[in-house]
Amino acid sequence: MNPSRRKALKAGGSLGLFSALVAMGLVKPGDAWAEAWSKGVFDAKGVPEALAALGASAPTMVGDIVITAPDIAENGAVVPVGAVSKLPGTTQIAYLIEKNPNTVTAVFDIPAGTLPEVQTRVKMGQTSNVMVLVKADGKYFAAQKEIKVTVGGCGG
Amino acid sequence: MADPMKIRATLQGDTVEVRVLMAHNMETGARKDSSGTPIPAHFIQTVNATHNGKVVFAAQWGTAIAKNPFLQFKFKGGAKGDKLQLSWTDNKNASRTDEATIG
Amino acid sequence: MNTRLILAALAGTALAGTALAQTSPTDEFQKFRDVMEEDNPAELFEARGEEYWKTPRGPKNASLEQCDLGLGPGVVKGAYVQMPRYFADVGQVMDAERRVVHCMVTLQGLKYEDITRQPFSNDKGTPDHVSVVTYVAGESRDMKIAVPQAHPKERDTYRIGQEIFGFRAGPYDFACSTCHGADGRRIRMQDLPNLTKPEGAVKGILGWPGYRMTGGFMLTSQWRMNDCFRQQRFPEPKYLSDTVTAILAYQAVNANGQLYRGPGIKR
Amino acid sequence: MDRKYVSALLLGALGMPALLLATNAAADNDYRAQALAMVKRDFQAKGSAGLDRLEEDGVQALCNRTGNHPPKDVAARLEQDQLASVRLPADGRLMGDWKAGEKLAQSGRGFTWTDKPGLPVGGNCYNCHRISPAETSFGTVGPSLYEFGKLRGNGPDMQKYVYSKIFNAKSFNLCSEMPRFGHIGALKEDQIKDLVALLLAADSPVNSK
Repeated sequence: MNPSRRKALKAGGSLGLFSALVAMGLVKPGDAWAEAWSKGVFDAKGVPEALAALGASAPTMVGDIVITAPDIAENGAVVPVGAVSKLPGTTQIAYLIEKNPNTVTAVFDIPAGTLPEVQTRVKMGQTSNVMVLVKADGKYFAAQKEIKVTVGGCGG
Repeated sequence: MADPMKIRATLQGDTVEVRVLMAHNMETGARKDSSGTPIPAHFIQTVNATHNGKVVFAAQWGTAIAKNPFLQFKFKGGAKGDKLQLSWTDNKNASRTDEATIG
Repeated sequence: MNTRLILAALAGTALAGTALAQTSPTDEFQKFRDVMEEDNPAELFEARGEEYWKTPRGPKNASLEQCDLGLGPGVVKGAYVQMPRYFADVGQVMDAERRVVHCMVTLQGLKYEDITRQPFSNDKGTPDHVSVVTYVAGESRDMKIAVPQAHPKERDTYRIGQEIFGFRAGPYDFACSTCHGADGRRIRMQDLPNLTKPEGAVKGILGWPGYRMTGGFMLTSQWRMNDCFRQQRFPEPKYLSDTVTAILAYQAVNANGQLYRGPGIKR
Repeated sequence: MDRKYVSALLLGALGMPALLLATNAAADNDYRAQALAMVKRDFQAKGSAGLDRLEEDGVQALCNRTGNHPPKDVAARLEQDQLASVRLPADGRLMGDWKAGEKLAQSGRGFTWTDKPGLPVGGNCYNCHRISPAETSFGTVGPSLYEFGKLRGNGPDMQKYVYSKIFNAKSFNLCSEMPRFGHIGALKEDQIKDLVALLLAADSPVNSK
């Protein structure tokens, strides 16, 4: 992620909540990474631009990342996508949906003690490759899977 | 005010499995209402989970997380009866924090 | 950075995840629907409905906690799987949604016209009474369907519902039974449960109220009947009418003895 | 079934369902009468879907009263009536353009209260049938039509059969679940020709993989 942007965001609008969380003892002042939203990453269009925004221009494709998702999604509005990284030292998992208007869907931070696996549900406008990008030991790795989005219902 | 989250945190061996449902519209900003007026983007941007004052999970989301989001993750170091706090903040700077007990 | 190279690398990578070459698409849908049922956003609406149930509201500033869903005032647990049923106070058979609206009118003093002006959920949201129905349904989760047939009006309602189920009319000659009267039927990729048998009828029941993935809101059995008649090319059944109650009774009695696992999650 | 009932059914099937109601005696018929009265009370017109749609025509009335299994002799006579009403194209050509047919087969539009009246009505075919192999989202209410022409031929008789079946499916099976697309004016002559081509043309994807 882009450190300068993070810094800028931290100083910006979301500072209020951050202070509140600190006051509630939910977040320690040092946990800045938990706070910022990386606009540049989520604005990126297309996989190459998204990877660049994430600072992961040339990830190594590996089989040590398991994507759990349907081959055919019943409904593009709710597509369950899970990811498990078997790579030691995993600190971050990101979802990229190639054909969506904005490629990056989610970036998950995995602190020490948290398992490198996550599940969520995403929206897909059309059949697309879904890439799971993993940062492990400071290096980037990826796997991907095509998910088909069907036409359903009667059309009546 | 947004509805409470539904949080299930269960200890399985030495691992706490956390499953969360959040009530949020997750508007992409690309849709229009029935009169053709664009519906502004409204979506959760950050999610944080803390246990004993330590962040155990953090996420940044774009607009393509499904409406009424679901999230599942696992962490070690929790015990039965411990509290777990979940927070989200959206792009309109609204936020919500809920607490669950690990069972 | 050489994007072309990366893309070539991506294209050449073996796909992660399990291969499902031989399963049919509907099996695949069911597998992931099962996964989603475990964490169904309908629960968010159950929680909201419970709050509505317990909060004093309306001109009479009353909660719904004195509402009699058939098992006595305030008893919610298990009530949903025993409806539609005969209610002596109104001399009618009512389904759950009809009864909830009845309670909102009689106990809270809310106007029937106001509640029913927007009977169903849409992009703008899920109406309060729909959340209440979702709550009521959720309080019967994992219980057996046991719709009573003791009262003569309950038996009559079932038989009338059976007749309406098979009633073919309209430009396409469709009846409910055209789609839902036999096993193994599908419209496009949508499975059509056979509502004349227990295993099929319970599928119909546990679908609604259900969380509709398209739109992300709750839809009830009343809505399902309304939209079925639309697709049947019929005119519109009036909301909470005897006709809709009769078909719901037909379906529910056919499902007696089956386990209710709803509220559902639907495409 | 006694003759009197059958003749009453025939009269009804010819367009006088009211006469049928007069013959109701058994408990079943009481419930049917109650159901019909309830339906008339509980429906409202919406969009293009008027209350007139609740009036059964002869075929519907007969099928509704026999559990879709009318006596064979009665059914045969009425099927002939239905077949006689099929209007075959004056130019004698029954095969159109399978590409247009495929598009039409995909569309499920028409006649619901949310469909704008006057818009072209779809064939609704994939809702119930497997047709071209490329379309994997198909229904199973009706039989598979994949390789229909390959398996059944595409000579003049088969063309006439398929055209007539789409025009009025009740011509061959009185209580068929398939709508009478030509009979009710949902599909025009050219559209039915296109669907015939989709099922029968040698170069249609249905027959040439």
